[in-house]
Amino acid sequence: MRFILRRLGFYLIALLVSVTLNFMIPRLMSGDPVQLMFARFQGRMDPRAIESLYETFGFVQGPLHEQYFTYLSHLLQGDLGVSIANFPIPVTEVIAVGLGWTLRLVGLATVIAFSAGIFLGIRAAWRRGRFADSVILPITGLLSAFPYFWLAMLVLYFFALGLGWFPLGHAYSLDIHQDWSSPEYLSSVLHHMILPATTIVLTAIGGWMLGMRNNMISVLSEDYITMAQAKGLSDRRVMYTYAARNAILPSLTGFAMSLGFVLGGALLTEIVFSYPGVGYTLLTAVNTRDYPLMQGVFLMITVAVLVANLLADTMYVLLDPRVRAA
Amino acid sequence: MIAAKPILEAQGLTKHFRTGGAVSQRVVKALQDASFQLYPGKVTALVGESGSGKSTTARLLARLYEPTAGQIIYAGRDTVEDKGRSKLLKYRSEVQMIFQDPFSSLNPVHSISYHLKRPLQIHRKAQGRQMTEKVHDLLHTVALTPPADYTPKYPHQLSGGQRQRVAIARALAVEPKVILADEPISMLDVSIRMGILNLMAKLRDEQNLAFLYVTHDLASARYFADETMVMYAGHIVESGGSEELTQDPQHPYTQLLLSAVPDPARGLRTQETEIAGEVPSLSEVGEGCPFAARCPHVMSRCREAMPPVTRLSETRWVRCYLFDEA
Amino acid sequence: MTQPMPTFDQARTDAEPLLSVRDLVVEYHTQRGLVRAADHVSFDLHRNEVFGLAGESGCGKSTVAHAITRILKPPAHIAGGQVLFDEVDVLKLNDDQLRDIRWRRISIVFQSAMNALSPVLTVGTQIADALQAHENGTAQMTRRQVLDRARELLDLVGIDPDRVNSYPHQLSGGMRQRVVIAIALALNPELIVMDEPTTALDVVVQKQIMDQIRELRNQFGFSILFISHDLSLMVEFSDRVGIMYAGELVEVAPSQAIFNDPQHPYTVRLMNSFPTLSGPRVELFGIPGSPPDLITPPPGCRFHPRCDVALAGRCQTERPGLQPIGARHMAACHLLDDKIVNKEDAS
Amino acid sequence: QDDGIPRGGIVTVSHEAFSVVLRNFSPFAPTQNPASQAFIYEPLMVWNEVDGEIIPWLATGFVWSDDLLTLTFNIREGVMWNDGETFDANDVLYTMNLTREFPALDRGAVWAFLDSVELLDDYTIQFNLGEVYSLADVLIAQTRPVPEHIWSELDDPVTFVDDDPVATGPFSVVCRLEDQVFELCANPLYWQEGRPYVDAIRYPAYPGNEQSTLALINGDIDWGGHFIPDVETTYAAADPDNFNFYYWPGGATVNLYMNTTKAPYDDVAFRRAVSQAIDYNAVVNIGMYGYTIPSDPTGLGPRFEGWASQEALERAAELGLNEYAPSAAAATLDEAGYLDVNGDGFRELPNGDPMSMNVQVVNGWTDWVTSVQIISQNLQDIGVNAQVVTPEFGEWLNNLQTGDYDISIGWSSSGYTPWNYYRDSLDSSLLGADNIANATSWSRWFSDDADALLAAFTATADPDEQFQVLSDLQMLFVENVPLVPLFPGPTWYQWNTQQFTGFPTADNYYTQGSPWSRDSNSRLLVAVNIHCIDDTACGQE
Amino acid sequence: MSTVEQPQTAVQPAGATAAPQRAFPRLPLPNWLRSILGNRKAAIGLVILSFFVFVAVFAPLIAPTQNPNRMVARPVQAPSAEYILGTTRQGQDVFVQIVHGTQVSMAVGFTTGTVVMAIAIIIGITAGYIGGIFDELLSLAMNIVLIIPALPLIIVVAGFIDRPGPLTIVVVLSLISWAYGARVLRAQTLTLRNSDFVAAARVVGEPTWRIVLFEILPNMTSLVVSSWIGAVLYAILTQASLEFIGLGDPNISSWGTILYWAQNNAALLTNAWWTFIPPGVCIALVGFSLTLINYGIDEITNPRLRREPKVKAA
Ligand SMILES: Nc1ncnc2c1ncn2[C@@H]1O[C@H](COP(=O)(O)OP(=O)(O)OP(=O)(O)O)[C@@H](O)[C@H]1O
Ligand SMILES: Nc1ncnc2c1ncn2[C@@H]1O[C@H](COP(=O)(O)OP(=O)(O)OP(=O)(O)O)[C@@H](O)[C@H]1O
Ligand SMILES: [Mg+2]
Ligand SMILES: [Mg+2]
Repeated sequence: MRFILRRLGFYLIALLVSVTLNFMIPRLMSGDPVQLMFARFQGRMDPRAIESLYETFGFVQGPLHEQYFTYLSHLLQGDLGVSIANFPIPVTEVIAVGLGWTLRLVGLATVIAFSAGIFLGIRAAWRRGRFADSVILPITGLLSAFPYFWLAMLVLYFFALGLGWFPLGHAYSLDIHQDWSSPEYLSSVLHHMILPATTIVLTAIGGWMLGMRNNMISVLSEDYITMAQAKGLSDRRVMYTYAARNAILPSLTGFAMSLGFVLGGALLTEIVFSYPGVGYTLLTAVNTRDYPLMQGVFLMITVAVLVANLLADTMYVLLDPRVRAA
Repeated sequence: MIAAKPILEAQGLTKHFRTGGAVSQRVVKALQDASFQLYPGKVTALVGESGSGKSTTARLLARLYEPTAGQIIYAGRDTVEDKGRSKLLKYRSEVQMIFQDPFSSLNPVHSISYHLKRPLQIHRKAQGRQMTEKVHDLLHTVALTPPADYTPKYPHQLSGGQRQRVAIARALAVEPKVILADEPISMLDVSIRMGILNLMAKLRDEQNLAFLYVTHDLASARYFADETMVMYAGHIVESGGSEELTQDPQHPYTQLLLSAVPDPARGLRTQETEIAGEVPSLSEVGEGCPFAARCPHVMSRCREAMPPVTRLSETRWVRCYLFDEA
Repeated sequence: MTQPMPTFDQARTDAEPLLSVRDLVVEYHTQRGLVRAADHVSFDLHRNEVFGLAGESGCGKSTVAHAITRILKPPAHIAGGQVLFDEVDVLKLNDDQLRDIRWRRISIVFQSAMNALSPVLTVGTQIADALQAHENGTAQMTRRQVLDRARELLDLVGIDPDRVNSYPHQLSGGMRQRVVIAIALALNPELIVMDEPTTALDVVVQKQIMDQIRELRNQFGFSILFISHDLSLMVEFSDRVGIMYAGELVEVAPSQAIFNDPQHPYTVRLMNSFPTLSGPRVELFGIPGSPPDLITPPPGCRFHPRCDVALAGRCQTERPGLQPIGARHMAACHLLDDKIVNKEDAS
Repeated sequence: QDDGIPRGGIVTVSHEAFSVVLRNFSPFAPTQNPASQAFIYEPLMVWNEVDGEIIPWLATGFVWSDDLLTLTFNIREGVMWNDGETFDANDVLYTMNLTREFPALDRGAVWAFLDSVELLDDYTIQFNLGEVYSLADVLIAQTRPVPEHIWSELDDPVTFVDDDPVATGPFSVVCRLEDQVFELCANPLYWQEGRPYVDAIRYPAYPGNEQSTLALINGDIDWGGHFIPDVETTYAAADPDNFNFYYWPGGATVNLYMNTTKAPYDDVAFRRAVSQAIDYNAVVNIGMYGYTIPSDPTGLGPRFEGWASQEALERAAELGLNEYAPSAAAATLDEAGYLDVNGDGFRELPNGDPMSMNVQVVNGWTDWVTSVQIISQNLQDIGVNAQVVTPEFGEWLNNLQTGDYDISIGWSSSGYTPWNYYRDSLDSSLLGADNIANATSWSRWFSDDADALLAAFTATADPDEQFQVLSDLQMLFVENVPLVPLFPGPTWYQWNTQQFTGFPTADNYYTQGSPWSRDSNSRLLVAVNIHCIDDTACGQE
Repeated sequence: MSTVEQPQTAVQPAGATAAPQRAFPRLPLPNWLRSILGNRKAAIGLVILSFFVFVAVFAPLIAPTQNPNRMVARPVQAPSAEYILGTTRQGQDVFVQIVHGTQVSMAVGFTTGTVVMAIAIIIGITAGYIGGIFDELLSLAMNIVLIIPALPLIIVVAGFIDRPGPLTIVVVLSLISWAYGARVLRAQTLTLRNSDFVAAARVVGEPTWRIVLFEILPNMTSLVVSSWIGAVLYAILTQASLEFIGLGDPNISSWGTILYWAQNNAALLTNAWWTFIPPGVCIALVGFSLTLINYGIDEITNPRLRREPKVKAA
């Protein structure tokens, strides 16, 4: 458990750092959100109105450290402020809608990509030179070299617009009412998830597969594998319990680290597939200099990644007895 | 034997390693209160089980570690306070070291001639044209002939024994007075070990070098060393002339160690000493004699304090209450 | 450890050997070329015998051991010969037949116990796996029975049975090696191949373990193929010893004969290569040069480049075969031809 | 109803990019859903940009006092809030006072000229102006009243998140609000008999043009209002019978602003040369995909044809303004002394200093970026070293406002009369104390004449007088070229007649058709007019 | 901060010489190219990459122009003899844009990769070699940068820099992507620092800087090269993504901006595939070539990964 405690400590520091970063960035950026909004109305707002908007938006003046502590204390109360571009909706509410979808899509796709990559990697290493190794491996390698959005768009145009097999966008059919208990709705959600998730999986699988294959190959030359085989264990048992259990450990750390990457990358998916989510919200927030929203999204993504990392760490501890003692 | 003055001397040398993170520190007492002398033209062996602190001792003398306490007296002068590159460089031109693993003590990216030229350059032992000559001389000394065959080679192109000879040549390059050899033959094949030991013996005799010979192989200590010290869990427990010590061990640990060595010459399957327990963890050793837990003659005071040095003869001493007259 | 071990002489010498290796050839296909790591290796191992295989690093000891247990992996490839175990050629068995004799009749203890145990599984699981993989051998054991047996096995090798739930990293090197031995014993095999079982260990621990093995052998009466480069240990522990050089078996003899009366020049020099604790302090020389590269081994006798008594011409070109030169003593050297003749003459 | 018009159906609308739906329909939200501006909370009167008419809505009309200092609105009787409460002038009064109390809510900036508001009776309300301001009527007419009985109960109307609006509009019932879609259902209590014809308007989330374009092509959208590249081939061609578009060039003019506080932009000859150098057809056809037309030199555009001054136009033609004439432009520059003296292929300033300029355009506004690329290419063709730079929106705006730029493309203001266009660009009072150029006064070209003319316009309600003032302004504009009008902003508008009809068409453009115009509420006219093509098409659910 | 360090596949000791013996991977420069070319994957990768490097270097000769984005022709022409890859909606010559885009994209990719590696080397090796509290802090920084989601941070920072363009992208990507390499190099440095040859160098009297530069660094060549290639690949892909979502400079001709414009002009809807397909294929090819080279390096340094030679039947 010391390992987990240490990691918790680390996450706390990481959180503090990103919170601080989060605090600093808008203060370094140029562009005044109220002015921008005013500009969007193309000059039809009264300066008095602008004045009072500054107040309503809660722009705190004063020395930086004071602002910082106000910011921290608000954060601790779960108050991320009010979105400027969506005034007066609280940032938490703006994010809440998108975050669920992002987590669902990215979570599912990542887990699929990871599991499939691991599985294929195991097969490829186990049977060197066979199908998984000599055909699937290079193909996934090629796929992961493609720019994600490009592949996604081709897929969208071909399968959704061209063939009409899949919807062009959205997370569920708009003719169905959102209701998580309705099977019709759920199947619609799944149907809408297929294309975006597939493209994420396609581009991500290669990395996992290669990593797992290489780890697995290293592990397979260990004595304990030979010993397990000499013991007369079945191939399955050797492959999964002895080899894969050990080979997966490095991938697991990678998995945790990649989550931040994938969560951020969801932005492109969301844009291409009109899928709801925080990525696009972030991009809009940056473009409109909606600082509170921007900070909120960034913080949320960071927290999600930290939590995912913690989960991966826990997994790690479960799978690797050596860190348990450490 | 006593006539000569020691060239290098350790006085109360102690090394504690701090391990673990900021949260929970552990102190590994790798070496405690070691005092011994190295004489020109003499080989002093340091034997003990793995982890007993042998390498630590050698590395302390090579100034790779800073001692926690104690003195390192070179030619009558304490050098522990010599810090900074120039002072250390002076010391290093007198004291050199050979490492256990000839595969890792030579840098795989550098040629043999690079390995030999560097010490010559650093210690200004040769310049320009002389350099090549000097390199060839060194290779001659360690019987790598013809030298020109070896200079352009890279370590991986040499066998283990050849590599170890290069390592010796490198140590000789600075024309040292003392050579610390940390298990120089344990990684080598049986058939070539004697070649290396004989080479070192020749150097001792011809160049009047003082050797510290670290080994876990008592038989080779008997063969090569004039004097032998036995180490257990960070303490030197017995010291004396090699022949005397191996034929007539006094300390219970030395007796145990000797009885464990397989020796066909002694007759087959004769020794039947029950051995219990294991070497204590160095971070847990307490105040008393570390061997107390395994010692067949253990007394209550053994657990309270480390026994003092009891001199048995001019050249022989032991740290054990069995010999303490008091 | 009360009874002295029955020596080979007391063993059933006339009986069929338990294991008979005939002209075993093993090759590694490497990028640099073909490595013939075992070249026509032949020897017999009898029931209740400890047969030692000694030689320098890389001479092919492990290769032979792995070939016998058929756990060689690519790029290794058995290019010829037979391994008759109880008169069955192990090399010809299919996977099922192989699984049947593996561990149940032949088990193996690896060079380094650290690597022979999976770090993420408990000791108990790894013992249990061996038991459960052979249902016909160990009958239908319940999980309970399996664990009980695991505890029993640990007890046998002198480890607290409660350690079944420990992970390898929680054990010391010596304990791990004992666990590996316990696993090797799990199914009461007839032959245990021990590939340098104590090389990574300190002498004191080595002694403990060797004593333990000896005791267990007393108890269960299995045969051992014992591999080591530590000649002292080899001579002390084995009944008979085979000396390998560069993929070839150059001398086979009872261990005392190897120690006291080595015949092959390589063995002779090898025996003169390590200092001993007792006896006179004589000057030792080792063997000049280093073992050959097995991709381009020297023609003729492979030892000839390092041999100071090599005959000009013959040793360079003609490969000597293993020939009997005395009672149960065989060696492969042209120099010994005279000896053989002499002996024949004498007799 | 037996008017023969089929009822029912859900009209799917795409408007601005958004990726998730947020629950706020407050008419005061600084960035509202365009929907709430019209379909939920209705204005007193609807200004139809196309013909300039002001159509009675919640108010039946207004009258000015002779001194132009009071304005009286008559409020419609029989209107009900969708919760069944009656709407009357009290609500209007309450709303006016609310915006006075909370300036942040005064989006129309009416309290800039208003003095007070008083109730004459339950259906008559009088606005007292502090000074004469003849444009007050239109501004006040666009006020969207909120129900006093709801809003007076609120703690803080400024931060009120209005997710279940009580309003009078035809689609003021928020009957579906999910992550990716919201629907506004017909108000059963709507004051217009039998209207609206359709059951609901649906707003799905489309994060960008690309996605709404795909949906439009797929026939998912009935009423769209966004840019589509090559609309004929990408959209209309997919179903020529039903996929329609019409881009009315009646939006505010897009201009090229020059920083007249710096050389050479302070030189009217240079500015005139720029006006002559631009290939307007290329800008309009390549940059704007042919979706608009080149602007006339006064910047007024087709919408204000009636205000055009022939005199000014003639003068402009004389000066060669807004005509693509590279050689004339070169000649103008030669004459003014901008010559390539050092022979590097680019002209120098008359004093011999090197001359190079950045032409700014907001990054990501690709139609403008292309236009600016063409313009810079045009300028290079006449030996002016012009480079395109694309700062982010925030920086771009900041640069314009602080005068940290050379040349930039930019929008302008539109309004009920062309006055707004000139006022927002030329009124010296727009230059703030902090040297910030407010509105669109980014050229920073000011003159007493202009100020006087702008003031004279709002000081009278007499059309002839106003016309004269505006003619003078146009003349002043073409003489000085404070900025170069490029093209009237097109209003993106697509409609799909597979299921619905009643939309404005190119032939019958009864009002501005885009579903999201910020300038007016004229889409309300469309919303109450759309209906199913027949009883079966909308598949009554 | 000791997180779980994992062995890097790229640094596994090579058993190239004699399997049971321990040997370090050896990649001295003279043999560098030879071993790469000896590996089929790496060789194919190198050939593809060289092609693009060639195009990038000789872009001005292959497609002479003052400004690749100049509108030179009738818009939206399909590929023809005159315009090999057709023209854009703006009447730009796609071929010219792609050729010059190669220059920009490759320059950004390689500059970023190099800067990233430089930072990673400095930070990784310092942390690994100096150790102590210094290491704790640097490792903490690495792990934090690793964990903070990159693309959002890039978007936020790119927004903050305001003036987008290749240089911005280089700077932003460099600031954010060094951590992975630094971590890998740190782990490797830690191993090497404790190796005997470093101790031997110290005993011989080598100064610290020489130990770092001449003893440790050369032993990490393959690791540095493969991390560098990884960083280049990442930079090229991320650059394209950023430009595609509009965070680039649309006046620059690079693969990402060509795609950005193609997207804005609804290239796929108007069937103007020639503006959309070629840049994507270029990116994918360069990406694939880099991936192949990395596979190759992996195989060279870790012979276990190699396909074993076919064994003839006995
Ligand atoms: N740098 C270090 N940091 C922490 N502990 C160390 C360090 N070096 C050595 N130790 C510990 O000090 C003890 C003595 O180690 P040392 O290497 O001196 O033993 P040794 O006798 O040379 O053993 P071996 O025969 O295995 O080489 C061991 O427990 C080891 O773990
Ligand atoms: N996987 C492999 N690929 C190529 N060659 C190999 C491989 N494994 C072993 N060899 C070669 O086969 C020869 C014999 O190896 P083997 O492991 O049998 O030696 P050994 O006598 O057991 O040595 P050690 O005492 O070091 O264990 C060696 O020369 C080695 O180079
Ligand atoms: Mg040591
Ligand atoms: Mg072996």
